[in-house]
Amino acid sequence: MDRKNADAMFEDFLAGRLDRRSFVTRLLALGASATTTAALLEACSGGTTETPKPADGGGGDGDEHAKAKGKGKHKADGDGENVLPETKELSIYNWSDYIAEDVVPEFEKETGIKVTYNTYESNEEMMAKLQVGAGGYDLVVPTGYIVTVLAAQDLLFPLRKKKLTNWANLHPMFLNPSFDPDNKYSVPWLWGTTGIAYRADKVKAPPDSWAVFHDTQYKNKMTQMDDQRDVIGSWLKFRGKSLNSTDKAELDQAKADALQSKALLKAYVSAPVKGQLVSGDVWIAQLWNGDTMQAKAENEQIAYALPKEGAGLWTDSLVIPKSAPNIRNALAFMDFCMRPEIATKIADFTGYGSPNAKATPETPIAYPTDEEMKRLEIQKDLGEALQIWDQIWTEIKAG
Amino acid sequence: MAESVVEFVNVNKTFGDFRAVRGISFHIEKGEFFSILGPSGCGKTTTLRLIAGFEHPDEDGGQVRLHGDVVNKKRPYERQLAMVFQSYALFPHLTVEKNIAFGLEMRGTPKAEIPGRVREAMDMVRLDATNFARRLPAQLSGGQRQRVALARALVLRPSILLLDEPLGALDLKLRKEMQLELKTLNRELGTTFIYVTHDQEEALTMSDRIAVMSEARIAQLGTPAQIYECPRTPFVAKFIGESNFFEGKATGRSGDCWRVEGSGGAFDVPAENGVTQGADVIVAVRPEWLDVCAPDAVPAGENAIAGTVRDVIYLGETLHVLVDLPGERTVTVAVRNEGQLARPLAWKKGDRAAVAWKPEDCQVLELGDA
Amino acid sequence: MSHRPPAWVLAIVAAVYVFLHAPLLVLVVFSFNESKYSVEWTGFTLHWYQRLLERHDIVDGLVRSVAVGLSSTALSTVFGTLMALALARHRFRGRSFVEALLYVPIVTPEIVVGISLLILYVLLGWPLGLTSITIAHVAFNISFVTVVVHARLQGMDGSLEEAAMILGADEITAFWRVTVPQLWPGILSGAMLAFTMSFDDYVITSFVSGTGSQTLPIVVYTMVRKNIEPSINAISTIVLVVTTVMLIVSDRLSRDKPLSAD
Amino acid sequence: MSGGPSVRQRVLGWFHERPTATAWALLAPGGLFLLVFFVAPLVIMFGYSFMERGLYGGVEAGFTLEHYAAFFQPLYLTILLRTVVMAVSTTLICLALGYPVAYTIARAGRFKNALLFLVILPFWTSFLVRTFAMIFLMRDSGLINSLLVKAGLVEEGITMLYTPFAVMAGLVYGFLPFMILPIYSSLEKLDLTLLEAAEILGAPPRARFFRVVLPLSMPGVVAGSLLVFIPALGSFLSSDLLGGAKQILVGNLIQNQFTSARNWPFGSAASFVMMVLVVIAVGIYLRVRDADEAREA
Repeated sequence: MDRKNADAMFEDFLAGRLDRRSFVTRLLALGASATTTAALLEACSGGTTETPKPADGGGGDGDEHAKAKGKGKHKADGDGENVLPETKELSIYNWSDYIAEDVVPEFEKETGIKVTYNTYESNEEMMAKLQVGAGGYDLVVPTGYIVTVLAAQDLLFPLRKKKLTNWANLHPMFLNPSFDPDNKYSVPWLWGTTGIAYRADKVKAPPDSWAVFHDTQYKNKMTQMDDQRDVIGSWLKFRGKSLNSTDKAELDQAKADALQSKALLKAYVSAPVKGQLVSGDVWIAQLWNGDTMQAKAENEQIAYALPKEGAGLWTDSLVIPKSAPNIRNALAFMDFCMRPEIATKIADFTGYGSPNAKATPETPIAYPTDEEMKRLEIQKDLGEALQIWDQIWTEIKAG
Repeated sequence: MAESVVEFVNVNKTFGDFRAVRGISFHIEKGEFFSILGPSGCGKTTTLRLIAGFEHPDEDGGQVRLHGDVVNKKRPYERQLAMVFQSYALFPHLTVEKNIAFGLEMRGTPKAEIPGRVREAMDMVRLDATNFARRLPAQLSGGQRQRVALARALVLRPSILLLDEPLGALDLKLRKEMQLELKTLNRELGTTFIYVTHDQEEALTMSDRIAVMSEARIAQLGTPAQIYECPRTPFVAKFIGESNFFEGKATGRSGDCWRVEGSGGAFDVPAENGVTQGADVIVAVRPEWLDVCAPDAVPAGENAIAGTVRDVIYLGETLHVLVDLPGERTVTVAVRNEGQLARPLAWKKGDRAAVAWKPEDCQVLELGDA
Repeated sequence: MSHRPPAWVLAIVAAVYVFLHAPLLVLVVFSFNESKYSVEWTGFTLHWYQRLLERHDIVDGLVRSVAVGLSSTALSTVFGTLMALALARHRFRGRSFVEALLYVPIVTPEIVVGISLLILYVLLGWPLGLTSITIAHVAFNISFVTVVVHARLQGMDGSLEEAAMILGADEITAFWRVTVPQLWPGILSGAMLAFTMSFDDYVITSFVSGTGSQTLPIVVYTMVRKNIEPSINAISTIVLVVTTVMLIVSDRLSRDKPLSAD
Repeated sequence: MSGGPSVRQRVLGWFHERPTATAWALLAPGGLFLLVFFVAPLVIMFGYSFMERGLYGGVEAGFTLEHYAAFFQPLYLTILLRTVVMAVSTTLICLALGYPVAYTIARAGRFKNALLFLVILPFWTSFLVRTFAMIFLMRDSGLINSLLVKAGLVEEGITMLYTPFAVMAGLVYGFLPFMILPIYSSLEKLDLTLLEAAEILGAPPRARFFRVVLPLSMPGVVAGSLLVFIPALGSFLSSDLLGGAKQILVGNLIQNQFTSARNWPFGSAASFVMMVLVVIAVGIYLRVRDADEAREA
């Protein structure tokens, strides 16, 4: 047995996926040498500040695994994969409209795995479900800083990168992100920007600044996202500040700007604004580039701008919740989506940027130029400062 | 003594703090038409429900016996009784014949026997089977429902039939008719009827014996004549028929009578009722036992109290002469109507008049019961 | 009484009926409109209904909603009927406590119900899914069923059961032979109410749903949010037609059985 | 019934002798269910409202009143006030529209059932579907506006969607049947000879209505008001979908605390402040109902 397989098993053990006895038994059964075993056990007792507790988040899945094993689906194929149970199911929880329609059927056809696919509309909605610890999801797609939050709560399962044969396809720019150093948990899924979508046929001049949301001539024809990070963030950027600012004075200024624009806004609305852009009820909307592209597919007059003051850049990532019952399949799906042709399909359908270097999507809304890239900033978790943000957001909404 | 089919021995029934029945005892004989009479809330329905088994006596609350067996805890369906409810309680979802057959089915009567028995019961209450058997209760008149309810009870050939104000919802004419029929059925079938009513006239007409209830107790038990003619308490006297009351203190005895001095005048009462010197005495006199006469023409040996005629009321068979007596009391005197057109009554409003009665016609009542 | 309400009252009434029905009617009409965005009538089509068949999330959602609706209705109807029987036919201490308990679900705002249940599930580590949704629906439906059945029981002559018992039926026989047939319309309308509320619930369900448990309202909500094509009109029309039919059927069923002989 | 009692009879007998046990046996399944899955969650939530917030959601042990104190800042009180005003106005509008309808149905003779059915029908239709219908009608390019423009009444569509008007219209649309049905049932019970009595005593129509009909239908009015007020107080979907999320209500505030703000204790505290308002409303209802029952007794 090579050290790598043992490592993997050890990782499982640490993550609470195996109890101590089956870990040791299985190690011995694999024919590990006494020294390796001793070394591992030593590492184990030394390094396990996180000795797995059955009641911990991983407890429930332990049962799941036991069940799966009990069904006799487990095959000892000798290459170390057997530490993960083999099932024929996979549950994906993704943003709505965030995958190409035929990706899942294709994956099902190729692998024989039955996929349950559910969607959500906000990170918070998804997090609430994960915090329950037993949502039953195998793959979720949090936005960058949410990965940090989930990891901090010990809700994620560490990636087994060696199972991801297409890992090399990823563009180095999206690897080792600040929100998840060394991609311990996450595989980049899509990336995009939060800018301004507009109706080229309705506006006098293409908007190039967040200041457009202060422009009285577009009163009642504009919307911003229904999301505190995006709205307050845009006004922080407008004043040349970081969209992760926790400075009270800066936030107060953002609040004043937001309140000024609120009088002109039609609504705070996120993805649903697409239909109204198409119908012309809304002319100018704070929106993601990809959703803008989806709307553009319905109406050619829709265009996209990145404000000159800067905007948000984000990466959404595939992660596996610690409570996932079908980790092996989740990894298989991750790997599947890293194939260039699949990544291309997804990027084409959603209109978002692919982190896949070998993908070749058509991009009706161009990727940001290098110059634009410099203006973009990535959202980080606010930690304790979230309270201040929430207070300010409530004040904006109550104003 | 005849066979007792129902017997109550010092039975008590309490609902929470409310004592519905207090220590009542009586027995009902086989074939008897026994009425329980009283105003609403007196405990008469509770008494019937104790017999039926819907209620059970309190722990240590005496005994209820049916055919000699103590049945305190037996459930209604273990008692082999039949009952006609005030609301009839016909099953609205079942046809007339299915309503009547219900009890037979419950008691395991052979299937083949049932149609005949149903027909027989319908005949008994004079319901036309061809016409009514398939109808639903909603399609019947009040009187017809009443007959179905009766048939449903009688079809079981019960030894005891409980009737809870069964005629209350009928109009006067129908009620009279049914009273007669019930009495006839009672005689012909030999079934014991236990009849609850608040209608004193109905009770007097139909019953062999009546238990008058008041405030959870039996105020008096007896034949209709005993109850009417010798009421034991002011309550019974007031509740059954009309009565005039005279009261005072016993002041002296002379022969068979005690002399009683009241605020409105003195009168004699029979001595046998345990009146003692100085005791408060109250007597009841039925209007028809009173006479009205000129104050100076009172027949010898009769009690008389003088007053003024307040009004004369025409009732058909009789006339009521209302006489105001001293002490702001008005008594009613019933006078036979001998024809107001041919032989009009001499009395009119404002005349001085005395009411008079024979001492033996007044009933000395027990005190302490309003 | 023959007095007609004054004309201005009738005008308000007419306006209210238009207000209640025009939106639904428009929705139905435009589910057959060819145009994808416009409110102009461009021609008749069944295209949006065909689209529904292609969308297995809608079909799955419908199946789940029916499954959750039926099971939660069955449970809450049984529980609620038993509670109503206890309240209507039995004397017991603690009645006011039970009555207060039954009030709680009726007066608690949905959002509080949904969130507090989610907290409970988090604490218990109870997996979110069709079971957790069904439990939630049973919890908020019991009270409504109890109230409806209780009202019917109160309108029902209690001496019917006594009559059955004195005719020889024991409690269980009397219950099945007399009480249930009488109570049936009440139970049915309680069940109808429960099913509709379960079938329609979005707020509470959205908090307690998990993988593979997106019911129809949740799918519809996502579609309403996106608001892009008339498929939503089509699915609304279907829901509308189904509820109308159910309503008419239950109305028929309950009207055939009079409450009492009077 | 010869021989010893059967098991069935013995069981029935056992229960019969213990009426309280019988009642509790009937109550147990539903009652326990309610306690475990309705009351317990509320109690836990109440407990949470006194705990410290967890950084990533959830709670941490501790006891504090700060979340209640926090709620009584002008910011949140404004939101609370706005919510109450909106719920009360929804209730009043529903009353103003619903009473004439209930009154007319109660006197509609043979059309009664049909009219009633037409009120109930939308009530049995999905709330979301009805909300969507409102959006469909009220959008800038929605049906109402396109008809208005076509008729030449306005040049450009009127803004209806994403205004307080839209929220109110949605709430009234959603809850109107809750108002109509209880008023109808109390009016239907009204003894019509009372009106004749009032008439013969010389009361003109207006007086007959205000002195006889209205007081006697008060239980229905109060019950209907309660049934509208409570869900209106807790509503948050309408303000999101029809109000464009511009006007935050207590319902939105609560939802926000459990999702993006990750402040569960504060969300719990806000929930219980709202519950206090609900309890007050129910208290008023019970007083009116009891007074009415006392009068009837």
